[in-house]
Amino acid sequence: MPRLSYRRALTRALGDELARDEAVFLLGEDVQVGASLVTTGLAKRFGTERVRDTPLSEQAFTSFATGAALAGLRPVIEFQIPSLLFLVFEQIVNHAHKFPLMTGGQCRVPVTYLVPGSGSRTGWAGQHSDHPYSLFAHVGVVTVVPATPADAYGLLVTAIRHDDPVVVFAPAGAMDVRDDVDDLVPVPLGRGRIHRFGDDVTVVAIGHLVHDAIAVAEELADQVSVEVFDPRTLYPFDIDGLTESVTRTGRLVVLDDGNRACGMAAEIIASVVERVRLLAPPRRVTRPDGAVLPFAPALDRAVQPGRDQLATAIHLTMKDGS
Amino acid sequence: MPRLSYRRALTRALGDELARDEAVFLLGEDVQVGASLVTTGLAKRFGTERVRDTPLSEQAFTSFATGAALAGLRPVIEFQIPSLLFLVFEQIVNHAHKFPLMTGGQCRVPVTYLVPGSGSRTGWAGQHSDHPYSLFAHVGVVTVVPATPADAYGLLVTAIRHDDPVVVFAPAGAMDVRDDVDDLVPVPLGRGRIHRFGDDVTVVAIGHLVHDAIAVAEELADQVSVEVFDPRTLYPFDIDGLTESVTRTGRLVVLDDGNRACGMAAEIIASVVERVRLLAPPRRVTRPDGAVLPFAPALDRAVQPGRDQLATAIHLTMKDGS
Amino acid sequence: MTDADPVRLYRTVRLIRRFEERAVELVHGGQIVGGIHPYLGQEGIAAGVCAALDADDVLAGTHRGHGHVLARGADPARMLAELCGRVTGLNAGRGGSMHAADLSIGVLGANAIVGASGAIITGAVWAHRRRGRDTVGVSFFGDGAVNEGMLLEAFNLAALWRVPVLFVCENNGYATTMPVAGAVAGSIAGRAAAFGIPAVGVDGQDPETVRVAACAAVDRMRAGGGPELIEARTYRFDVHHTFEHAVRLDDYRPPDEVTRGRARDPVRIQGERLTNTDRAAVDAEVEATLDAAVRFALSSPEPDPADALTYLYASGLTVRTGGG
Amino acid sequence: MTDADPVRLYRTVRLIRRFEERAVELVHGGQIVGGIHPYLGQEGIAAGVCAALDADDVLAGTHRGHGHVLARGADPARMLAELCGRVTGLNAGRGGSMHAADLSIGVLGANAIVGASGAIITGAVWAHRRRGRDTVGVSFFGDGAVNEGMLLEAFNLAALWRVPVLFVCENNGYATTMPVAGAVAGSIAGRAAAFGIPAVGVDGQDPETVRVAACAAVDRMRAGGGPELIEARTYRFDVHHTFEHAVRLDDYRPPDEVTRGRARDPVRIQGERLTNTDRAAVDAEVEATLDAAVRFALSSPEPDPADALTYLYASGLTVRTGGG
Ligand SMILES: Cc1ncc(C[n+]2csc(CCOP(=O)(O)OP(=O)(O)O)c2C)c(N)n1
Ligand SMILES: Cc1ncc(C[n+]2csc(CCOP(=O)(O)OP(=O)(O)O)c2C)c(N)n1
Ligand SMILES: [Mg+2]
Ligand SMILES: [Mg+2]
Repeated sequence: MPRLSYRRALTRALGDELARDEAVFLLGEDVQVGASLVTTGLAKRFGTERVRDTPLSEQAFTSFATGAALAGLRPVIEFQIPSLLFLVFEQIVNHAHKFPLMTGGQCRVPVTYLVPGSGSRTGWAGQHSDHPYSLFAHVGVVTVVPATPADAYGLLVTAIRHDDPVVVFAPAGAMDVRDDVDDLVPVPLGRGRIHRFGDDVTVVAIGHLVHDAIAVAEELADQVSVEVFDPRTLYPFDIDGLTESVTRTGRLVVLDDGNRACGMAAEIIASVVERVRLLAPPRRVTRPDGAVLPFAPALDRAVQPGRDQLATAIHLTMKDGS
Repeated sequence: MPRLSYRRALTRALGDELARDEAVFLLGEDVQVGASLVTTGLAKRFGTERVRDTPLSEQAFTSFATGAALAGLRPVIEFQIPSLLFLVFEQIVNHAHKFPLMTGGQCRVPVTYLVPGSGSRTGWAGQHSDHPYSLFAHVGVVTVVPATPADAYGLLVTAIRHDDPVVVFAPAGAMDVRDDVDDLVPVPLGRGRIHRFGDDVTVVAIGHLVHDAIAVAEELADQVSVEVFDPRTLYPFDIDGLTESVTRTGRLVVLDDGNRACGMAAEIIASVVERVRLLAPPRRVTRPDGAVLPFAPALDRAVQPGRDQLATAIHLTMKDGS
Repeated sequence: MTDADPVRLYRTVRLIRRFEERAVELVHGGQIVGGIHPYLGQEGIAAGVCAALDADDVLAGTHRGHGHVLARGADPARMLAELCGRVTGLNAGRGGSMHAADLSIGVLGANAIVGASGAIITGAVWAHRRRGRDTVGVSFFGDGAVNEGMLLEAFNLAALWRVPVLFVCENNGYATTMPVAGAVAGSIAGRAAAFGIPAVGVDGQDPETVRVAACAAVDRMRAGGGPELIEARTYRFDVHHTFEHAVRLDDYRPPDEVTRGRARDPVRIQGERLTNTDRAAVDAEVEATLDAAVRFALSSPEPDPADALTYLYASGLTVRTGGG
Repeated sequence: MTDADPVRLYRTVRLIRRFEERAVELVHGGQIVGGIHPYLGQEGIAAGVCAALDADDVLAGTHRGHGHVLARGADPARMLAELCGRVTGLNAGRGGSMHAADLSIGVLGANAIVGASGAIITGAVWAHRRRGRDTVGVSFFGDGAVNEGMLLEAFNLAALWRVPVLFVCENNGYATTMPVAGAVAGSIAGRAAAFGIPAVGVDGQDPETVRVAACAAVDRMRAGGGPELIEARTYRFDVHHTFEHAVRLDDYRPPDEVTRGRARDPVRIQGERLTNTDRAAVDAEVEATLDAAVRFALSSPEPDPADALTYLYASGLTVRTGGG
């Protein structure tokens, strides 16, 4: 049973799909040398026609991918910084996403947008530390945030094979996670995963925070039985899976590295309370409203949701209910 | 007591602020002739230096405004289409919004982004019919969606005087609303308004939908007593005002012209259930997940939240609770 | 280089002209909701350029996009049905005037975002060629679009990667109410030169002139050349958008300029190359086509609101609707 | 035109050189978190250009931005404190390497988004002039940035509205690992020409040459001219970013090219214009300044996590934190 890092799982997924399907190609900045350490070796293996370095023209190469997809290919774009998605928001949301409906079903736009190192990389400051997955859930672009190496592999493979645009966020905080992985298989979109069963409270955690949630659950194990639910795909969201869990536990805490207002935590809470009568008010642990990550490491950490906050939220939720 | 249209209220607000403060200036596409019918007459009154027509370079002129604001001016930008905000998302979110924190408080960026005719204009199809206010609430840019002529005036004035960036959405569905307006005064940000008091259920409605909510409330008046709460500002949100209302009524329905996932309705529901124990599950009436407005008028309407849906939601909420 | 075919070229400009005139009537009549950006006066460009294309080629248009779609050979009846929002429309009524598309003939669509389609067509052409076809592409855009960074980035990508895209700038002197001189520092040809893209200026009011220039460019591209740019000088005979028929904006175009502009009429210019008989025959044929198109469009069913989101996801993903 | 002052110019390049070398040490020592993009080798450009500026002028830099901030006269101690994330830093520890700013001396800031600052500085200069000042601005950017549409749009706006911005392209041959020839179709000067902006190429390794070119451009702008562009050919002596010290990327720059590039050293070139005594005096002064700067930075307090969002809104708006 080989030990695989999250980062290498992404590399493997790209390599496997490039090998499996001639229609797949990769483009982005410095992907040939592999500056992100994700695309390492792919140019050598598949050639520079299929692993294409781009100029710093994010808008053009994002729409170039849309065009190539309209013509039958399956482009994968790597973005070096999460906030580059802001720069190409128009190209993804207003074009790639809208083409199928606007053309009355004449086309599909199977593009994968891969963001290795999303969220804080510590010390990369205000413009390099965003975690804007909720924005894509809102506009309705399929949004994936894998937490483990196996899911990173399986979801990236599925994203590439999917017939609509998919954004894959690979959180900086998860990139070095290593795991024993038996077999690498595609993971379906829109299906969550329970990492740890529990009876008292369901903690929904996203991306790298899944590992924090598991750690906190273990720490609190003698006081409270915490179930850890990892949605894996944020849009479409596995509300059925979560409903099942929350119906059992009756309590909900969401741990989300996005900004608070209109974020995934809000969506998850709203979707649950529409369906399930909880024993206690749900709670969310998130970045603050409107967060901009300050540079100094202690401040950078202070703005991100932490384990202490989660433990507190779990305790308060347990108190509230009783 | 003069009768004023919403559109003219915006014109008045721009004119008054241009007259009051030399630092205010206006820029955008075709603002001199007033193609949006909002900036009509302002170029004649204030000159083409202060009412500036721009080339089709949205990214540059949005950042131009940021620079001018850093240098002490108060730019107002008019955007012809709501989705142009996608094109300048980077410039607003990654720059204008982040400058104060990133510089450690060395500056302020008082820019107003005005979008007359946001949402569906019926027949303008997929790329011209978005209502992306929730995106700005998520990233933490002050977001205003006035429903009435008086609020359109008062909130636009306040936005222009505000020391941080503000996006003002003026929904197409509200532009022709006319009202008797006594005096035109600034309206504070972050303060909601109850348009109609009621005992049984609080309906939060946004922008033009406030008028639909009032109409439905009147229609149902003999069956259920509906309170209509208009947040006016979406970010920061008047959660205290809403909590007071919902605490009285015990029931909550949100009417929101944004997409469902991670939208304002989700945020409002999450914020309320964190604080208030409701008598019945809250409900939201929104655009669908990932909505793209189809061209054909009947489809365009079908995708927007409607009065019937609201009435149904109110009825269901009343049933649930009892 | 394709041979001149004056009758065919006339048929195309005449078809677009009359299509647009009928469409404007349908706007006024309320059958087309949301209005249109009429292509009136610019017909020679779409007609001339599309006459240079082969079956495998692709194009992408603009908000003022009817001419491009029709010139490429889309069915006028289904096109008109689209403008009227009918299920029989090219886009099943989902796109309307600004998104009319017919991928079966390489029309990736009109596009409501100025400057957006240049990069899309570049990617499409590159992909078709990778898949072994001899495709070239055309990207139409207005004079206003050359100020959009995204289009300039597309110039760079196409030039760098030698993707054979013919960039056609329809310079009608204005972006809505903004004159070119107020918006374009330098020149439109200079924008191409910045990326090493060869550019020529042509009289866009003469369909044959446009055709000859387009054929020459397409021949060079087909022989392995990179992208080229044609700046076609033209004039829009009517409003920017039909809302101006209802709400008159300040005179942003001097009346004598309008008179002069309208004097150089591509339909007349091309028509004069035909015998009276031939011209009359084409006119009658076009009229019959459009009569049938209007009948087809107006008698076609409107889509069912229950299907509003049918095409939202190509993958078939179904979503929560907005209801309570 | 400001007179030559070889000692001052040398002091500036030497200060930047040694600042960067010390900063790299602090990165390796863990006192600077997140790494930096060293300006090593490019010092002559910031020094030469800033020597042409007056007190009222403004500039905006890049991700490789230390040189611009220092050349403009920011306090090296507060600059270093910023890189170390201390409250005494220029940005109170909130910005770090990629956002270091000092608005009190017209430094709008380094900028982590390539191509973003051109339009910002254009707006700032325009605004200052509207308010009666004689301000000119400088926008620094790399060769990679000329492929960003947003920068090209800024060229257009500055040229159209005749805003006196000196666009300074630091062409160090690469954008991260991408060579210029692989990314720039046409030429960098051609990008300026496209907008009618005059452009000159200079040897960026000679600080005095840069200074002379910048002074000439600033004089013309001050006399009422519009924007200009200087392409300064240079070479980055070290890595793109210090993460390359830890993780070696494939040799994307041929070793002999690196040797040749490093041979033309702006610090040496300018130093040779001084007497040995003068040079030694400056070197000692710079060393003392930097010793003090390092002490200041490392002895300064770190910000209190409770203040993490203190400067989030200039209006003082307070927000919900993320807690449960
Ligand atoms: C990116 C973008 N900005 C603004 C608009 C609004 N708009 C639609 S058409 C138009 C003018 C376009 O001018 P031009 O490119 O010259 O084409 P023309 O209308 O003259 O055919 C404008 C400003 C838009 N649709 N997209
Ligand atoms: C818009 C944008 N795209 C990509 C990046 C990631 N990135 C940072 S620096 C850089 C290369 C910049 O090259 P160049 O402009 O030549 O400046 P240099 O680093 O050579 O000084 C890249 C790709 C970024 N910060 N911003
Ligand atoms: Mg035009
Ligand atoms: Mg470079």
